[in-house]
Amino acid sequence: MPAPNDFVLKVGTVNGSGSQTANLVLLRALFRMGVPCSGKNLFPSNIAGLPTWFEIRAHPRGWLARRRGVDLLVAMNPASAAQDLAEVLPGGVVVYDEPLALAGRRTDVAAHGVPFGKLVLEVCPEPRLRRLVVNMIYVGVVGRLLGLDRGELDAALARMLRGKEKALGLNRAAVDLGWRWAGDHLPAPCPVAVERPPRNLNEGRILVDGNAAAALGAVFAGVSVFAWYPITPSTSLGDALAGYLGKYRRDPATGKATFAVLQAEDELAAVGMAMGAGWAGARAMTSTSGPGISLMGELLGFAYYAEVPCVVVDVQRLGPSTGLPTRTAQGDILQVATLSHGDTRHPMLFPSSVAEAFTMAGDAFDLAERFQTPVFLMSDLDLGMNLWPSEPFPFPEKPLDRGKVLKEEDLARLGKGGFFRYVDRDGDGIPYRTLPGTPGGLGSYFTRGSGHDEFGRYTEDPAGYVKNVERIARKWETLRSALPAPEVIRAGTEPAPVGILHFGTTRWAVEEALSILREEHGIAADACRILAYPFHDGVGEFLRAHGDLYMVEQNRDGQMASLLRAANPEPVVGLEGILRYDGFPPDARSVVDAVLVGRRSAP
Amino acid sequence: MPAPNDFVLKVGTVNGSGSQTANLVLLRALFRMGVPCSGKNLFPSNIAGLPTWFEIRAHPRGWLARRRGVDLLVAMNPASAAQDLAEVLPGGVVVYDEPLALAGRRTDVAAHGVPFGKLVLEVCPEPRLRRLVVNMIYVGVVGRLLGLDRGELDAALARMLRGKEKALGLNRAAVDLGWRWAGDHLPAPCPVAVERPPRNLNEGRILVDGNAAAALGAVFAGVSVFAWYPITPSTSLGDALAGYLGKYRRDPATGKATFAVLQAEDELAAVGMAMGAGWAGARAMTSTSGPGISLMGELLGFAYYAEVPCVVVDVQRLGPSTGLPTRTAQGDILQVATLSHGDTRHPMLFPSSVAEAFTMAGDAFDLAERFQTPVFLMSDLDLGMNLWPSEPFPFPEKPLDRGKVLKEEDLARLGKGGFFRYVDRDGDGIPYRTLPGTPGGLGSYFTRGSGHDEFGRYTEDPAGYVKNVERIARKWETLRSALPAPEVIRAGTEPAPVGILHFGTTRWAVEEALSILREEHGIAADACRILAYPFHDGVGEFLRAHGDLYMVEQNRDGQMASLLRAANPEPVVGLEGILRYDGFPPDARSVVDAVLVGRRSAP
Amino acid sequence: MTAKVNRIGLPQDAYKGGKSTLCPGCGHDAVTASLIRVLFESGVEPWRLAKMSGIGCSSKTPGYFSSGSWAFNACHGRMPPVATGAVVANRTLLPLGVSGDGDTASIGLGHFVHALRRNVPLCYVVENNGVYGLTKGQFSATADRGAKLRGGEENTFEPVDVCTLALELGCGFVARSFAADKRQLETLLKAALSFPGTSVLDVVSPCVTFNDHEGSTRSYAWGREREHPVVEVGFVPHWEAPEVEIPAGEVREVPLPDGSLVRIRKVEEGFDTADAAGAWRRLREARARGEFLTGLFHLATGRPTFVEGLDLVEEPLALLPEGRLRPPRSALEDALDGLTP
Amino acid sequence: MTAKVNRIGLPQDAYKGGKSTLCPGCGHDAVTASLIRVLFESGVEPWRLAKMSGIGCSSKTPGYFSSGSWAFNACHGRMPPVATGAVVANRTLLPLGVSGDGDTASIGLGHFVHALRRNVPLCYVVENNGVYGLTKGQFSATADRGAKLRGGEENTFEPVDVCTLALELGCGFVARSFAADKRQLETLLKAALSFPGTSVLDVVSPCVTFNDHEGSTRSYAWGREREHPVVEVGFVPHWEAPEVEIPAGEVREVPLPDGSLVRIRKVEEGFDTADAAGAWRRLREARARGEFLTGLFHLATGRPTFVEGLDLVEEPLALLPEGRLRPPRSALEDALDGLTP
Ligand SMILES: Cc1ncc(C[n+]2csc(CCOP(=O)(O)OP(=O)(O)O)c2C)c(N)n1
Ligand SMILES: Cc1ncc(C[n+]2csc(CCOP(=O)(O)OP(=O)(O)O)c2C)c(N)n1
Ligand code: SF4
Ligand code: SF4
Ligand SMILES: [Mg+2]
Ligand SMILES: [Mg+2]
Repeated sequence: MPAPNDFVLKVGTVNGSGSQTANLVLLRALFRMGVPCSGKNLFPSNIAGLPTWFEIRAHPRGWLARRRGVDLLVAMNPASAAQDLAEVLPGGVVVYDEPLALAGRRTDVAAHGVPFGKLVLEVCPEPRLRRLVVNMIYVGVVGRLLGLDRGELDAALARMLRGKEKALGLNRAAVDLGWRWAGDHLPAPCPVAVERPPRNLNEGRILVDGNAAAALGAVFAGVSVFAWYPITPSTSLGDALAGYLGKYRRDPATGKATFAVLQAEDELAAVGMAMGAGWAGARAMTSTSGPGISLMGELLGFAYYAEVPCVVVDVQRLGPSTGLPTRTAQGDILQVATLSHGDTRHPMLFPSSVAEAFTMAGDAFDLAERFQTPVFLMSDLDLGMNLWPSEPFPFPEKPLDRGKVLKEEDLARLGKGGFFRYVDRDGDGIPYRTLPGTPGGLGSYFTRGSGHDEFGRYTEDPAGYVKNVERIARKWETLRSALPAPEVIRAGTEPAPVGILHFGTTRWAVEEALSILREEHGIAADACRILAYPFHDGVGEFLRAHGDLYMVEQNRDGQMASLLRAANPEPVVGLEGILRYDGFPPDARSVVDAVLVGRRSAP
Repeated sequence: MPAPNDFVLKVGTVNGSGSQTANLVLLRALFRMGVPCSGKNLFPSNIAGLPTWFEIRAHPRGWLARRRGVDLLVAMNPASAAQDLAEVLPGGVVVYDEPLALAGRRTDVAAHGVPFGKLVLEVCPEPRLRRLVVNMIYVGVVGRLLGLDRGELDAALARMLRGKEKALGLNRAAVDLGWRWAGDHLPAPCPVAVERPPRNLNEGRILVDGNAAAALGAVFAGVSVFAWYPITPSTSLGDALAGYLGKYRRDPATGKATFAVLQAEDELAAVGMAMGAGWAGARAMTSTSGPGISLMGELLGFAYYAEVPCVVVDVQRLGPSTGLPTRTAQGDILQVATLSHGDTRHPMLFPSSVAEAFTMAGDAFDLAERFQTPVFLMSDLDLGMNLWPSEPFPFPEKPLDRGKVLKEEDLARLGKGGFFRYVDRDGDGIPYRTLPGTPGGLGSYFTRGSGHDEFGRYTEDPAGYVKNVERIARKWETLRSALPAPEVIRAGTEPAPVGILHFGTTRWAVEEALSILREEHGIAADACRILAYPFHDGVGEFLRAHGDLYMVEQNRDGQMASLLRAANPEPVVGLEGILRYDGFPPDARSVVDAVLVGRRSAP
Repeated sequence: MTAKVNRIGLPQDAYKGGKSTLCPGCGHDAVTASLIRVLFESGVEPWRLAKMSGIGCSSKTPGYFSSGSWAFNACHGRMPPVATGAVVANRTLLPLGVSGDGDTASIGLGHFVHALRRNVPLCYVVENNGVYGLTKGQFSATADRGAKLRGGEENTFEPVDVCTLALELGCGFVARSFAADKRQLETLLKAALSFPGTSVLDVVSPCVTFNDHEGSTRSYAWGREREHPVVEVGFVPHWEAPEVEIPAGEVREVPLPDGSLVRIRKVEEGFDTADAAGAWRRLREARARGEFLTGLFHLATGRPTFVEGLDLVEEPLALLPEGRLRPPRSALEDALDGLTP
Repeated sequence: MTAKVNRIGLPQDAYKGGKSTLCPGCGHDAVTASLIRVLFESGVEPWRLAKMSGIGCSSKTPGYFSSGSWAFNACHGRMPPVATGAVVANRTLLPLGVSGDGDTASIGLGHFVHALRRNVPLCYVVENNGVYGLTKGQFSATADRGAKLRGGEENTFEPVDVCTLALELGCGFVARSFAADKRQLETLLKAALSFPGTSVLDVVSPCVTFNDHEGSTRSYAWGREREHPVVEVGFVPHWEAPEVEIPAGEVREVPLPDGSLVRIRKVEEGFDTADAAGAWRRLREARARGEFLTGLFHLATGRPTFVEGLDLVEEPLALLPEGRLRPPRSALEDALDGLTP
């Protein structure tokens, strides 16, 4: 029997059956009670009819990783019921739609059939709506079983359906019916249970998905041109961005937009528009996922070489090619690092949390404009499309860094011949730029992807060409020093025997694994979270300080480890990959198991 | 004074002035005399008017690398004359167009002005042709100076203009005029001189560019669909291929084509057509250069994952983005290795010579069909567009390897349910395929870039998905073992203190450097030439056997070294990059100098 | 009782595929159902049919019919080049492209146009719902100006009109139909499959989930209310076709190279399927007025196909044996001789 | 003696650029020369002009005029989206796209079409020579059927016709000219630069190195022999324009939003620049007959531009200060409140 507030609740339904609202009501009610929790949507790549799942994990210590094994299952889908049942842990509880007849299929779980089909007739006269309303009945059943606070449940529902009074009434009745039915028919207490913690652990916190968080980050970083082409799982970033921009970025006086959202004809056009806008001086961004990244290669190589700022959000999904668009991965890292032919390199930021999605989206714009280069925010489906609790995002206090832009008066001061586009005046590899349209007749320059020298002139002269690409390499080093250091968690004052590297959303499994290793296995491990590429020196230090090293990542080919090996002129010794590439977010136990195996097989 | 037959002859002219034929006559005459030699064209990215150069290097030992410093300069272009003059070695000879007035500009060279403008009036009454005919006059002058055999000169000219009798007469007269003028006006003997070697070192050999060689290789490998979009420096591969196919691949009976050449609307279409053709069972190929590779990413990721065979020739050129289209580089390696998002990997072959361009083009088809994956032939501009001497290409004796294709009768034997597209029947990771159109109703399957299992069915099931991508990873290991071992040159029986790694056309500078290191510096060095990626175990062995390691490559970012570090779970210790990225082929002295610096700074 | 079989002895079930995973009621499923019947009735050999598609709900449908055929579900927008390569490699294949309006008119537009320009042998069906169904209902490039999304957003751009664009590119078979107009759709499909070059069939195929509301110009209701066939089309397969008669009066009879016959009867006075420019004008006027014309808009035979232009051997290139692919030793010798200075 | 200056006080030299590196006699150089004069005479502020191009000999030409303007020489075929982004970021820019037939009609076709569909403010000049000049003379997608390369190879495909395609996409300014017809070209360029949305000017611009021989349909000789202007166009800039008069008889006067005036006088009986469908039919017939029509084929104002449709603030987005880009703290609080369950 799990401890209170420590469980996984899984709902298995049919895609398109409208269960999302119901599941969110459960999650939000739990959240409102002050129980640390988060929710993951596991959905198919179709619009309606295939199995879909929602998982809520609660844990008193606020672990955010996915956890294997289900404590409380709500089984609504005949197509997945058998498989869903198999995932329930011994001692777990199952609530199922009566016709599924799951009772007795496993003796080690308590399975309760609910006559949803009959019940819904009681509350919902309109046949068209029944499919939806059924979901609210299981909310009531589960709420009662878990011991959710009825007031919080109602409040969560009311808040979700704010402004839709008719729907609210109907849904509330359904919840109530489920609640009552459970009270009448189900044994109490339930082994899976919620208790209101002495202190509301969610006080002041928010619940948000990473796509919305990144969108908000961009809005508060002043994004002014967003060009995109829809692709799962980045689409909801575009939607959220358009929504927030419409709300917060209209001129108060005129109601006119201080932004433009451009739906392009494809990803080549999307990034081309962002580049055109970045070149002209807008804070420009595009967002996409793997296939889009592959299509953007040529243009982003141009942006690297001609030094055009723009932000690219890659919400990564699983697999080569189309792969599984609704499954998560961290598999575009190698592709992005050297995206485009020739000697091209791109910086990446790896947000692990919705808060970092917000802040790093902002940082990405500052970096892009400061370093005049595309900057990639490497999110993933797990971060982007799932709901994560967070401290509220801090209002960005730092002014926008618009980089080295010469204005009309600067140009006048420098005089004729005082400005050349690619000269390294400051020794940091970063040249100055001007914006098209700057009057005065002094700032114009020619932007090209063909060979050019520091004056921006076309050249085939080896010396002029080489000087310029070497400056760009120098700029890369300046950039490296501007990127965040890794976040290192130390087990003690001395380096621990085990060192675990990770990045992005892999963080949550690793942090939980650290505590399991320590508490259950007495193994002290340090962790190093990579926040950005090119790698900060701190990453190399961590590598050198540890003998037994693991890199946890969500891809088959150990991409981050490859990049680390490739980047390090000093050899990387004994780096073992802990790889997950089935499309589901990693869990702590898998990390622990892999470390234990590694320890055993270590010489 | 250079030894006989050991010199660099450089001709500086204006692009579009028609000097190419003249330069080839010189090269071919030299070749016919039995002197080992090769020619490099250094040309601008425009059609007419910019400076262009032709370099002939002769060396008794047949060194093929570019060599710095010019022994005999022909200066025809005012725009580059000063720079050209500066490259002449002390003691060198200069032949210049009189108006350039180079005499006396350097006291350490012998400069001879030739009144080309006046001379051409004598032989060429037609003003329109004079610009062209002038070039043949310098052929005569240089021929006489160098001591070329007049008979061979005339024979080379005659062979080049075979069938164009009128042009031949005119050109022969021009050569003759230059020859006589030089006899009358220039001092003899010339310090830069040719001697007919006792044995014709070019007996039976050919002179060809790598693009034509690869095209021939493809023709004799049975290429049947070639789809392309023009791009320098791969265009001449398409032209050569179309020419050879038209000549050798028409049905003797009907005159109909056993091939198709498709000029696509862009590179995405070109590779898409090749993939469609490869899928349908043709031997399909595309060729391109960097920008095209970047555009092909998404589709080639599809081909990797859906296992569609095709051959991609990448004739590499310099720089990120458009860069310098007429300068050579080895800069697409990192991009190609993981081209496309997700866990995608591609095999590459690295031809160093025209002979390998021929054989590896053939191997590429066998590998593509055997392993059902895109295979990249990584050529470069230096190999593809310059003229290299070679032993004649061997007729391929090995039958074509069409891979695991089940025919109607195989399917009938296996029966219903006996064939599934992605099942690993043989344990080598390579599945069986069938060709669309196979009658009998048993072989059809669904080709998709979305998640699929071993049966070729769409799946979102983690286990089925993972099983399939792990099989593909296994196939990669089978592929590795089918790829050629590195070619190792050993200084002695024990590993030498220095180990030099290289690949592709870098070979020629390295092999020459080995002998300079040994003969001039007493340094024994071993060399390891990488022929393919994924790396053969032999590469790792070489790394382990040597402490002082160098990787010579033609890019800024040390791409092959990165790949090697990334690929090697064992650390790569002390690998120093010797990098050239100014667009000119590397020379042996630069390699030697870098090794000497490395030796000095080694601990 | 044995099932009814077709000309080549196959029952209709032989043309079925996997179970559809589209939304119940999706127009694309109706097109799939029609395809199954048409392939059956036309007696197409399943193994000759190459089902080509891109990405989208529409592009998934090749999974739902004729499972005895090979299928290539390519990248988004890239179906035309893949189909081109396939039919060049094996000219005996019968490529059927099924694509969506986003796949064809947004990301894939350039390839679509170039396939038309080349006249690639390809029956190209656009399941046109005016939105990106699979990515949840954004406007596609074929959305009409003034059309509204469920949330009320209005499209302010002119549509890419697949049919007038096909006319622009000289396509010889240009038609439009409606997923709910089974009879017309199936006749047009049969004719399109028999057409030797590129045939374009733009099918208004409502997306019940994202674009079937009021304000949509691709809903079932919109289509049912407004459908106006400009011609009535009949198709006589080659094994039933009579000797060709001279077209007379209201009926135009056009023989196709495979021996089948298309019979076109005017419904709208003055509409001439032989006159591309007339069709172009009429379709643009219709669009401006919010009319929904269907039928065969243009039919012109005689233009050589892309494959015909390649002067290939008769056998599929894909099946040529080594002896016909690798030239003899003497050829290499000849080539090498040419490379001897 | 001081040089003549234009309306904004600049001499013609201010509109020059670097030295051309094209082949002597290339049609593109003639277009460049015309552009220099037109920009000078129109009094364009160089810093407002954004020179946009792709890749090709034609796309290099922005290096050869108006060096006081910014230029973006994008990747092959990708100019339209880059120009779109730029003009959205700064709506006060005057984007002039210079592209080639390969850049526009082969690799860039999809973007070209979508720019037209959106009506992006962009003067789009296609320097059309029927070949890929820079890669040494392969046929491009605009090559006419039956045209021959120097080596005798014949093109077997229908061309992509930039003008009829622009009509198809609803473009309001569709014209064709000839690099050697300086007077017409310059008038059309002035009008095109004043047009508020996308204006398309297809200029037959011979490639003297690869496509100026007999058998070419883009040679100087071919053009000179056949050029047939269907209308005569006059342009009255806004600072000279009289009050608008009602079009009458043979002359159509069309005022542009900037106050300038386009005067169109029919040369060919019955040619109506207001009738897109008529122009489409006439151009197709002309193509079939090997005629070379030039002039302004279609002019229609009133369609809102892409930028107008975005409902932007008046100031360039690119120049908005931080205070207008970052919403206030209260906005974040509001957003966070929405995220509190
Ligand atoms: C390169 C790429 N970009 C974007 C996507 C995402 N995507 C999938 S389907 C689709 C649109 C499909 O629209 P349409 O062709 O109209 O098909 P429908 O679903 O409406 O039938 C998009 C944008 C993708 N799969 N690949
Ligand atoms: C992605 C890519 N593919 C191919 C090329 C090679 N390329 C350069 S210019 C050109 C064609 C240009 O033709 P066009 O636009 O007609 O210009 P022109 O030279 O005829 O003026 C091509 C194919 C390239 N630069 N980039
Ligand atoms: S989303 Fe629309 S197009 Fe896609 S399956 Fe559902 S109804 Fe059909
Ligand atoms: S190759 Fe042709 S298009 Fe290019 S510069 Fe020369 S003449 Fe002009
Ligand atoms: Mg659609
Ligand atoms: Mg051209």
